[in-house]
Amino acid sequence: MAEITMTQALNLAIDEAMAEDDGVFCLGEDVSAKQGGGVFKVTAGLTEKYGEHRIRATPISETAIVGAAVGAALAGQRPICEIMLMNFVGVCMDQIVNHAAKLRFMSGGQTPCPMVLRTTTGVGVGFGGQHSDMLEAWFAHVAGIHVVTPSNAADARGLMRSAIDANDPVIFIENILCYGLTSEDPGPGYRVPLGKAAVAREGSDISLITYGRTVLDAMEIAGELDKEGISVEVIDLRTIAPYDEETVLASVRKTGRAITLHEAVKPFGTGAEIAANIQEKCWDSLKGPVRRIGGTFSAVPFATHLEQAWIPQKSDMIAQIKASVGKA
Amino acid sequence: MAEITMTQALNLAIDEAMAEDDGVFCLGEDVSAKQGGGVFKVTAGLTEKYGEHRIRATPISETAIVGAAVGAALAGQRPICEIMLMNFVGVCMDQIVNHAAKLRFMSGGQTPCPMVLRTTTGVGVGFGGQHSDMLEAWFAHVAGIHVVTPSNAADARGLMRSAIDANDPVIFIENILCYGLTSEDPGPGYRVPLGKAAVAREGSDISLITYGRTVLDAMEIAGELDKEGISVEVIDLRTIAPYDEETVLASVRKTGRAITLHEAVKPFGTGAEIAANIQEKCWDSLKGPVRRIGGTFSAVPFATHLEQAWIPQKSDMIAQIKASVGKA
Amino acid sequence: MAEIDREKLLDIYTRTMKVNRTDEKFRELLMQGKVAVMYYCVRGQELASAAAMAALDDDDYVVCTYRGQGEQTAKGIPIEKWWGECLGKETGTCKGKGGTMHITDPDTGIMVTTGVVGSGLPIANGLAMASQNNGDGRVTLVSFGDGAANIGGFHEAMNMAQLYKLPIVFFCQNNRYGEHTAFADHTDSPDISSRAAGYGMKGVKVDGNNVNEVYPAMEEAVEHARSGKGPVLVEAMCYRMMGHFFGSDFSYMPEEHLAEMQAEDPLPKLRKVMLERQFTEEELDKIVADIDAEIDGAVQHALDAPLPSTDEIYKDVLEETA
Amino acid sequence: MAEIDREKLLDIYTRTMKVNRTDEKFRELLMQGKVAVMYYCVRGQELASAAAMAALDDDDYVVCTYRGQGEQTAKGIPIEKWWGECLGKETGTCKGKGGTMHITDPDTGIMVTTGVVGSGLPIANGLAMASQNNGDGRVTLVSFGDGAANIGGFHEAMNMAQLYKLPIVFFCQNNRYGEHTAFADHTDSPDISSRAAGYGMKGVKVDGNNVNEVYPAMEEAVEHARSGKGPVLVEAMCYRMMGHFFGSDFSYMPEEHLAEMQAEDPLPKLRKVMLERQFTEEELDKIVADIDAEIDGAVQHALDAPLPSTDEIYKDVLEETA
Ligand SMILES: Cc1ncc(C[n+]2csc(CCOP(=O)(O)OP(=O)(O)O)c2C)c(N)n1
Ligand SMILES: Cc1ncc(C[n+]2csc(CCOP(=O)(O)OP(=O)(O)O)c2C)c(N)n1
Ligand SMILES: [Mg+2]
Ligand SMILES: [Mg+2]
Repeated sequence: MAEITMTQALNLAIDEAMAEDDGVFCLGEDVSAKQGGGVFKVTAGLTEKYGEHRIRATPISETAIVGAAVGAALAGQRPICEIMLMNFVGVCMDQIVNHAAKLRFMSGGQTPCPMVLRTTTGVGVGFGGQHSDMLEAWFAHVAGIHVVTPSNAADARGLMRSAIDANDPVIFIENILCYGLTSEDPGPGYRVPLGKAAVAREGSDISLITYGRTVLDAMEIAGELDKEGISVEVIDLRTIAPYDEETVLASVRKTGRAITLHEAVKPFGTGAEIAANIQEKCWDSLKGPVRRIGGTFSAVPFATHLEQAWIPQKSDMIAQIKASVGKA
Repeated sequence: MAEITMTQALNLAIDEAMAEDDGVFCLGEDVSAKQGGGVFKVTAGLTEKYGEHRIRATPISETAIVGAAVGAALAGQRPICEIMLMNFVGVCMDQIVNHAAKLRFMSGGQTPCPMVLRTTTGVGVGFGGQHSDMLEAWFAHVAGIHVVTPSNAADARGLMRSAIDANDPVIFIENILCYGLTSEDPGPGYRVPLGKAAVAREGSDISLITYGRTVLDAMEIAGELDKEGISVEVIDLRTIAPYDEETVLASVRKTGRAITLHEAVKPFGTGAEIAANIQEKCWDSLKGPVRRIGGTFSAVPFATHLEQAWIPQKSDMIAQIKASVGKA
Repeated sequence: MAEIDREKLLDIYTRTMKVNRTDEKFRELLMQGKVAVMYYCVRGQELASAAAMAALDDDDYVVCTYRGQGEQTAKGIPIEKWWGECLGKETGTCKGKGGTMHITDPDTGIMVTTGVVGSGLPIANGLAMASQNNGDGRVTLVSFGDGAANIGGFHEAMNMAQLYKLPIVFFCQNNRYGEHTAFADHTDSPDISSRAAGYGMKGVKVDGNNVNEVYPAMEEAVEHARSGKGPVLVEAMCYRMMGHFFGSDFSYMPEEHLAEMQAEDPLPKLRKVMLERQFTEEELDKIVADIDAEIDGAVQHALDAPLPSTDEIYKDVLEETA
Repeated sequence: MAEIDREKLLDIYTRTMKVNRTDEKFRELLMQGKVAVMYYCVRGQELASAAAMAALDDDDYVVCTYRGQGEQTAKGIPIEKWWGECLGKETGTCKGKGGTMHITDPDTGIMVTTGVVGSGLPIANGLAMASQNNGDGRVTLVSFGDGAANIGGFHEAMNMAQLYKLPIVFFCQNNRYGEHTAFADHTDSPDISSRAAGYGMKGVKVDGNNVNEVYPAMEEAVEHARSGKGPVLVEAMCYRMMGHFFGSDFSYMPEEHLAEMQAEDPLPKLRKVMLERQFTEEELDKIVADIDAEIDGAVQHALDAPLPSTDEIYKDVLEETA
């Protein structure tokens, strides 16, 4: 099979869903052919196939973008809206949290809201303090939505199809630094179910629970530590919330040790929930406390070496794993 | 000394600060005398004293309200802005998170942003799904801000003065159900430092860590459990973030057991951070896992008995404490 | 403008009185302490809502606010379910989970009732976008207040709707107050309708207390939207004759305002028009009596209805929990 | 309108060329791979920015965007510090922590440079509110693009500024594109300035490539704001003669647009005016040569400057960490 990039994977999944269901349509800034198919080209080529009504380039109006997706979803369509960079959810949280997430519940089940909100972010691009945050913890704290992020192209294809299928809102987070990653193309119709983690690498000494770009770091250090005789199990959550508790807890019950890892800042991050839950549910299996690794608790700085220092460091991951397994 | 309500406490603290410093001013919907001094009357009587420039009634424009506070703070004033109900931060998170919280850092320290954002919320008022959420976890996850909530009138007075004094943004959360609580008036100039928890009740068997309205529940059940021979230490965080780790950890090291409690929904709530941190830092002192109690993971329902069922139940608090101390 | 035909006029009258009698009943129940919930009175705005709903087709979409009783009942929501919802009962449109501020009834086109000021407009665009996408010929009407016109979502929604020529009517009920703040204290604009020009949109301002102004304007706006010519902003001038919500103080309203408001009460004005158009006192009273009887039955039904099961707090969160 | 006096004209010319030479230099460094950072070119908008800054007093406040080089250098930011910041050095205005999109220099009144579209307007209101509160006589100018005029914050800020009669100038540089989207594809409005009327605000539209139009308009707007008459929205029509940021594709721009844009280049037009007003080629060239020398020195200084200490990631988060 051919290799595809994550960008292609997302494009293929959307294309496929649009071909199968007339109700699927995209809207967001710069997404249509006239603008070159999106700043990251995820919607490239789709206007030509499906027309401007189904690939709607919007004004810079995030509240109107998400609101339109909500309304169209209530009317039975399956909108895929795009918030160009994740920090801009700051202007439209109301539509996502007070509306998209709650309308099923508040209507007593009458108005589900099947929509996908795609957004991009990532530290390490040089975009500075207002364009790099990972805010998944905000969404994870809200009932009524799924929060998803792929770490590879194949999962991107499969998760996107499942996100479009879902009858509830899905926040779909794409890491800018992952767009170029390639996988073997899993092919048409491929789906990765929401709420299912992947054991990206099996191991027996410690469970390293992560998602998105830091899965790459996790796999790399797991390989290195293997040579030193430390066997790291890497869990790629894929769905951050509601997450696959079963897989996570099973892994920790097996290894007896756990570390959470994400690019988002550590305090009050998603790792806190996972760590808190693990210690509560796996208390008797744990050989030591669950540790957490996250980004530095500050805005993302501009200067390249500061930005690089801000990100979770592989050296720190290694040190924490060693300390945890008692080989520090 | 006289008794004051929390509403009066807040009003006194603001009045005092405005009298001492011309740079302190208030802005928000319905806050001035012409509108009756705020829907909860916190700013009542201040327009008469300080004029309409210092008690500015605004349009329904939360982004403009917070933005104006940010700008005025950059120019050296000390604005106190009001977002009528906490859910409405959904329309203005950008100003709070991408600007207020970050401008000190992004300017290399040149532009601190001394402002207070007051907001109200609370479950149990019958306001339903879009007016009752506790969203403190969102703010706690953001570097560069303090998140504060008083559980009694005296603390309200002292925390508000400290919030106005602070040279960084403070999110000041008021629970609607607490406005009528009375304390002995701690008097003029009273301050409760930010970042300092209160040991609301000493105990030796378990630490119950909470803040805001649920401190009342905690005190009540601690009293009941005392009769059954279970000694509960109640910690009132007062500042939710960055919180007083020292006091919390010292308490848990003493009791060996901990439960977190808040009205906000449990998953990915502030209790997760506290629990994760406790198990990591007090591993050797812990006699069992840290438990967490929070609101039901759904929107807040309208019907009174559903709303009441949604809130953390005292019966559950008691059951969890008993299970934790092994007296279930 | 042509005269409103008699049948339509009677329809508007009936809807108006449905709104008014519902409002009166709700206030009565609250006064008597028989129910204790948030309720946003619509006294003074009955005609505007009713005329707007009378201009829509049955399957058109409506998005309204906490102060949406007028749109909801005038659009024809089943009133037993409406009262059930307001009283937090299992028989309510939303099983008691939404409540007075969040009535949803897709069968009658009441798609969203929102409590966040201005947030309905962007959502309404989405409903209209769906109609445009699948060519179903529906129009969406979104109702909101004068205060809501100052929030960002209003602006974004107006601009986007006009850009795409969505089949939508923006219906602003300018009742001169946003909560406790008078119009002149929340904007320096002369009115809301003139803002439409800034988007290249059609904007009209009408007396919402005069059926001969407000109904034809709504009919025309709906026709404009339905025919593909794009959105219209209609501003209906009216008064909020009570406090912001039931029981809330309105001592901040100046004397002159109260006097002006009384003089413009839409109900006596409408009755006058009806009599001029040869409807009899008896006919009109009979309509009200029938409405009252229906409401009384619905209220009793709602009072007698069971509470939703406590399990409902875990249901309808995600599809899996439906 | 009176002719711009010669001294002011020379001032505007000097500021314009400062902006232009900085832009050229930045692109040169990027092309040569000497630096690799995000940079939002201002080619085509130099005059508009320079004229706006020339209309302000030194201690007036400015809020600008990622495409703010024009305002920053024309307002007189120390260029060594400016280059230091853009290159992520310790000597930068923000110690390298803000970067190209987030230049702050309170000493020259550059209070905020924001990367979130439209978010500067509400903040600018706050600066103006502080000036109104303490009567310091300052005016705040906030610069933003045509695309930014569609976001909610624009609307809220405009309405609030007019309501309070804040001393602020809303300066829209309409360069016909918001990122990849052409003006006609993001709004159906004829222009941005006409939106001012909807707020009861004064709005003017000028040719941002014609010094004799843009400068007098800015001067008048600033005077209007300073005198307490309230805000003004000035829309300066101009072109973005490069891609959205350095290196980004602009193949989506139609041929005719590119041609139209070339014909309207503000620099030859300004030079023509200067020569008409009896400035000599030599004088004008000398100014540019001096600017180039100054820039070269500043760039070298920035290239040679030390990196900020890695500890900086922990500093300036809260006062305690300052
Ligand atoms: C975003 C937001 N801000 C504030 C509020 C609180 N609030 C509820 S109703 C209201 C007044 C709205 O006025 P208007 O739009 O004129 O509608 P009316 O109540 O007059 O029908 C306010 C400020 C809210 N619900 N949402
Ligand atoms: C709220 C928000 N949405 C989207 C973006 C991404 N973005 C950055 S610049 C830009 C275009 C802005 O256009 P305009 O306001 O005309 O300014 P110009 O770039 O032309 O100077 C967009 C969409 C952003 N930074 N902020
Ligand atoms: Mg109103
Ligand atoms: Mg532009």
